[in-house]
Amino acid sequence: MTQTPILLVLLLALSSAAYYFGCKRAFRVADGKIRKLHSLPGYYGLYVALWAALPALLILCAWLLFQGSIITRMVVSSLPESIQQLGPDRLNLVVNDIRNLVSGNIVSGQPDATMLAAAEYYRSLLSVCRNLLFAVVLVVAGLCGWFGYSKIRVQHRARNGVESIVNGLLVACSTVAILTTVGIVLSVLFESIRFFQAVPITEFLFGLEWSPQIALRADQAGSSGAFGAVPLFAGTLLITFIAMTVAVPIGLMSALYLAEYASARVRAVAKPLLEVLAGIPTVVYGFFAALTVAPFIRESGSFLGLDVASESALAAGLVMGMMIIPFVSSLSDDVINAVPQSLREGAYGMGATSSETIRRVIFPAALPGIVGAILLAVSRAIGETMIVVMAAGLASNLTANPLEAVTTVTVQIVTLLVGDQEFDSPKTLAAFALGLVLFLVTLALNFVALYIVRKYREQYD
Amino acid sequence: MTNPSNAQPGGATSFARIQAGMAKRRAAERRFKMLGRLAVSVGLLFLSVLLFSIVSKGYTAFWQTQMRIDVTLLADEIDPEGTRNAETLRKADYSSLIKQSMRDMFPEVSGRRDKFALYGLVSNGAAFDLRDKVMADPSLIGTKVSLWVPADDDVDMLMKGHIDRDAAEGDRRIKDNTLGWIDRLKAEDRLELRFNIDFFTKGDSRDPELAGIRGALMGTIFTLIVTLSLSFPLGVAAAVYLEEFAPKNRWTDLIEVNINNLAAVPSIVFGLLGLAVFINVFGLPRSAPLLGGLVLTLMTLPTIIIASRAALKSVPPSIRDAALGIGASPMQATLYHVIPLALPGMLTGTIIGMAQALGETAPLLMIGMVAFIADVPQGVFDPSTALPVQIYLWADSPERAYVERTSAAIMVLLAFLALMNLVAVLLRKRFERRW
Amino acid sequence: MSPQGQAMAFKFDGGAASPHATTVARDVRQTVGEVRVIDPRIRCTDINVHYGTKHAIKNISLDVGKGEVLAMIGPSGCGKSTFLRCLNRMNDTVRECRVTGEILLDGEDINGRHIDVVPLRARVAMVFQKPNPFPKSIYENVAFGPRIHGLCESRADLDVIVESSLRKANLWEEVKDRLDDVGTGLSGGQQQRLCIARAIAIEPEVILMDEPCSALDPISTAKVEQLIEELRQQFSIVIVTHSMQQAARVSQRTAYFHMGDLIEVSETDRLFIKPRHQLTEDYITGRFG
Amino acid sequence: MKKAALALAVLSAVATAPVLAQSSRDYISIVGSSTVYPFATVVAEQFGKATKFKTPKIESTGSGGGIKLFCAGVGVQHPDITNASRAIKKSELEQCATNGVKDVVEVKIGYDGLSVAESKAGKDMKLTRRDLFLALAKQVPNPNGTQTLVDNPYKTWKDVNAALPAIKIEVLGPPPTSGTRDAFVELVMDEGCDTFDFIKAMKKADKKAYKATCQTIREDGGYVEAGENDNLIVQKLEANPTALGIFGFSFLDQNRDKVRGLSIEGVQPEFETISNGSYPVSRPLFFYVKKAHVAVIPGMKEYLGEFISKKAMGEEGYLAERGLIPLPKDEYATVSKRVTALDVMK
Repeated sequence: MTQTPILLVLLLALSSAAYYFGCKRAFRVADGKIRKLHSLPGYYGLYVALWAALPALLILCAWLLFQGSIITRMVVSSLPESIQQLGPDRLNLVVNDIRNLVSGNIVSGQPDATMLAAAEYYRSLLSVCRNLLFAVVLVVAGLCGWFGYSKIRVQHRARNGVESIVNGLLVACSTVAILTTVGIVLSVLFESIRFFQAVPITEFLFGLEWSPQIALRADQAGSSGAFGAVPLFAGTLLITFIAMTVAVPIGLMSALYLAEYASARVRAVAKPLLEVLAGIPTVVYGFFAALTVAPFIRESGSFLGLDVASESALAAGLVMGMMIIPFVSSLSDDVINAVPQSLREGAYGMGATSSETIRRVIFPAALPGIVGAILLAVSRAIGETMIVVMAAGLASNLTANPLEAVTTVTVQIVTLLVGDQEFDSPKTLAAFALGLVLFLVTLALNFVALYIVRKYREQYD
Repeated sequence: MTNPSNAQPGGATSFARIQAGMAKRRAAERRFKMLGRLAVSVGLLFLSVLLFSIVSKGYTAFWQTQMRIDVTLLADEIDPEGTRNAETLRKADYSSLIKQSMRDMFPEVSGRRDKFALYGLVSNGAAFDLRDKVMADPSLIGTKVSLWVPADDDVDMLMKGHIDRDAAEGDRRIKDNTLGWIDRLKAEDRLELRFNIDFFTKGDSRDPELAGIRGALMGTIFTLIVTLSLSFPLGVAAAVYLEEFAPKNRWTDLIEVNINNLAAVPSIVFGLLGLAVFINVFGLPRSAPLLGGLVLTLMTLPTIIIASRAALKSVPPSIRDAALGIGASPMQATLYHVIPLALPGMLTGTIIGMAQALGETAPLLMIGMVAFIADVPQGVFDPSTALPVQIYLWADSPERAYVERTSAAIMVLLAFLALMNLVAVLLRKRFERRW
Repeated sequence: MSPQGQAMAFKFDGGAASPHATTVARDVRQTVGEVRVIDPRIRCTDINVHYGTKHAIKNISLDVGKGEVLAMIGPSGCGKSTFLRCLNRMNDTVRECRVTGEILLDGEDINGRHIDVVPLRARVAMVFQKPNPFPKSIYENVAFGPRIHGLCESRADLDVIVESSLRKANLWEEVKDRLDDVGTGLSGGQQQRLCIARAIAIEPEVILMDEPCSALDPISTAKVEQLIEELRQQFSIVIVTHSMQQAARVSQRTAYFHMGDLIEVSETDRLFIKPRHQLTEDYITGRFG
Repeated sequence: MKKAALALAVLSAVATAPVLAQSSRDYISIVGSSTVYPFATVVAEQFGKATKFKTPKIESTGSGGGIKLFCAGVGVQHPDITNASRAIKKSELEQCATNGVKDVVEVKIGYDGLSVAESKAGKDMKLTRRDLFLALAKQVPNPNGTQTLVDNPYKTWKDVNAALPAIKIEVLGPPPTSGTRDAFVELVMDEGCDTFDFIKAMKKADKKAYKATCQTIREDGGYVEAGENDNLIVQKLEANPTALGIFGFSFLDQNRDKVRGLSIEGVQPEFETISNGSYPVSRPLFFYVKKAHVAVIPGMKEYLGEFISKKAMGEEGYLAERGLIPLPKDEYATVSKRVTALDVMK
């Protein structure tokens, strides 16, 4: 692939030249009177440059995309019949070796004569290809550049041409978001489908036992290998619930206090300070939860005579709640501030106290927005990973006791994938199925939350 | 209070009732306000407990116990042939020289276990410090040099008071005889706490006293460079299109909904994406900042797009009208007038996105950045970790001195975050316009 | 408040220059007319209001009598709304706002230290320029006041209060079948009457109305004006209005404000027919404002 | 037709996949067991400092995961070495070979004692492997003496063995993804299992059933999967004096002030007892090298040299300092010879 950078540099040079000549020609056709031109000369230059570069680039990309498989096919068809008859696995290996031979990479064994011949053939094809590519790309660039150049007239709308291309680029950029979503869905979907072929989807969604102890190797006895994700969902919900019982009252009350009571100075200090909590990386919270909060809770538990697991859901949930406070408070603050002042005055005007105004007027009026904010926070809590990886357990307990250890969806994804990267046992596939569930659940939550928030905003706009 | 006899009929009774209820209502009001205060204080308390626990655990890591040892650089040991060849000098067994010097200091120590413990007072890195010194100046060979080398992490922990001297011997990492040696060294001024410069200049190490964050920091920086150079242009272009040019139709609606949703998708899902797409399909090298940067780009893109759109939205339409009114094309109006005005807002959004990327760990776990990498990465293809991942790794290490290092690394990470946010705030302050 | 209005304040019609035109200085803006009444409900003496550095109300003294409707007119930004908001201390909700002077409600200083704004506002209720029903049902809107103030012991009590308030506000017939509908779903005029009903449900002594009809169409305005006339039997009403016709129609006394000063207070008929102050005359004859 | 389409798909996948892969690498890439990780990283660091080569990159992926990555193929995009806390299996080697990884050098680096530990506040129980099997297996021989299997009925250690105290059975151990678990199953459960003759007989008759019996661990709370983070296990033991924990000897060694190793069949887990083989629960640790890479990746030979050198693997070597139990002298000599000659596994 070494020729590609050279080619790119050449193309760049070519299009720079095209720009220069385009500008010059624009001047010439206008007899030096720029006002006569439809667009500024620079646009004509750009126009020609884009004509020179874009088609050639497209061809280059397409070429590079297909070159490998075409050459490989040609090489494979040149191989002796005996090798061609091999199964796809073995054939792949041979092809891989040939390619490694060509690129000077490590080869699995001592290459034999056929291999060397094939590699030689491959190499020759590659060099033919390379030369051809050079020629084709440069010729296309030249021709297209010339075409653009020849179109320059006084009345030619160069700017419009350039702008439509730029517009196209912008559209391409904005579709990255869609591609990302598609990528996410595809990357978890295929593996999930394979997982659901091994484990029925109903068992996964409704099974009460999670114990992914399918044998690592064929000769090892696994345990029951239950893939019922309910304990994970329950654990996730338990921790989320604890987090929300910490975050919602504190976040909401802080938002109300700061919006309705606090003096400007207190607000100016307290609000950003609270928001610092959201900016702290989650790995820090995880460390804090595992080393400070969990031992503290365990000790105070044993002081009270309670049996507290050292990876209790309480510790993880508490710390996660801390992290979520600013999400709730900032978002609630936004919606509270969006409540029109006239409603406040209406209540004050009839002698409501501040708390009555807040509780009976502002809070109900802001409720939809607050619910949206809380849903967003819930989705954040469900997807949070590092805190639970570091502070929550692995034991899949189906319990509502916050003092026991539970495990969550994200913890299992990490343990299944980082613990062992076999990509074909249901065990690791389960991670992708969990990822899919996680994605869908948070997607649904976000969707509902954003819808509510948007509807709410419209109400007072 | 006022005699309400003047009030209209009906008013009197209602006023009396209101008065009667006031005490209760005032109490409720006070309670509510207290609750609000309480909530804010609890939030701030959480923050301060968190910061305090980190700082109190970690501040000591910025100092490191150094030990002064006198080493006789025996020519026979280092360079028996006297060639002063660099390769010979490199390969010589300096640790035995250091062991010899320890034996010289404590000639009475005997027995395999005790000697083991004695040698253990000096860090494993000492031999390499000595080597570097000798290689830099071969004329030292044959002389006796005195140099400061890092002490072992246990000694360091003791010096910093993390090991309780009064605990029973069995419950202590440092045994009584070792304690005696350390006290003697201290009395001879051979032990000293010095600023731990290595922590900032070295890569990861399995010895806590030698471990530094430079490698992780560079990995983070490379990752962020990749992220920034991709996500800023992409994000701004997408925002400009959506805000300025996009027609209102299903397609753009879809994009919008998509972006808003992606902003709230759990980060670990992006890790799964990176694993399945970038590693398994595109064959990118594992553990490379390039890969991490790509994953984080996708993760931060929605944040940047949303912030950039808000910045564009805040530019009043009159600016566009003014440009369009004198014959600029929409593209020109956007490019020359709207974007420059929105740029500070976009930059602020980008910095916030970068700060988010800086602290992100979970997706990096999925793509092989959880690894031991001692060399400081030199580029985006070199294997590397990132600062948060380093924190995660250290938090899992058995040696107790890593607790301190982990906290210190967290402090560095937080300092970086604070710096970035400060820049964002300053940018906003400096360029904020009210229309 | 349109900034133009403010700028126009000193712009006199070129031709019909009045003798005072060039000397509308501070000293000639002393209040003329009858600021005091016998047995007032509210008596204000030397009220000054500052918004930060802005001196919004300057040394105003004015009485509100029992059972009367007092209208306050004047160009935008003249301080009439600010003055109105002093009467039940709504200015407390505005940061940086400082009120000095004495306001006696039934002989008691409402700015006094031991005075709680809550019962004060229950006695001096306020209706705002823009109808601002709470986003709740019609019933709940009216019931809000009695509920928070503890004016009812049972749901039946409340039903009675709600019905009578809505009746007094001339709204009952229109909404009696849909009391559970959201208040914000009513028409503008109905919303404003709902807000008035909400205010009278707590049986205040004084109702302050800040341009209550400015957002309403003529028919709704007429209904509200009729309502004000009826309410006068029971409550003192202070109304800020931009419409001189409205002031003439509903009020017994009218006060004219100008640039934070109270220029003239007279019987309504007299003020409009025979103003005593040049500025008043200029205003009511439409020279500015 | 269908086959052709498949072949085409495979080929195009192969063709596009390494488009972005790098074609050279100047550092050693190591993956594998988290048990070997602390030892391998020490050697790597020493190697990186002592030579002019780059320090190898070591990912902690677990033995199985490491072998999987290791066996994915030959070429710089694949790791050179995988660490394993158990010997590679024949089936895995075959898998390797089908992917072109034909010549693999096995290096045994030493032993790791698997300690069963408890808090210092605990009751210093004397255990046998039979006790552990009975306490932890999912199915155990019927306590009434008949030769049938029943779901594990034991709740306390006293139920298992009358000589033990009446403490609730609660053992914190590694999850099944871990090599430590594999080793524990093989070294303790299988051995404990074999003390019952009728089960031992099953080994010949029905190997599968035998394994299912001996290697399946109870899932009713007696055994708690505590994750790979052994630090946390130590912390938990400290908090809960009645619980036992299973982890590697090096962790026990690091935390002697908090926890105590239990003797198994009368032998305490100690440096010496593991080294001389009298402590029954110890396992060898390995790493595997791709021979094809040795000549190509810079520093491979030197890294191997460093690892097997006396100052690393020797009795007073720095690995021993970290808690790795060195190989006996004669075994060390064979390993050292085999590595120097790069003898591949058959």
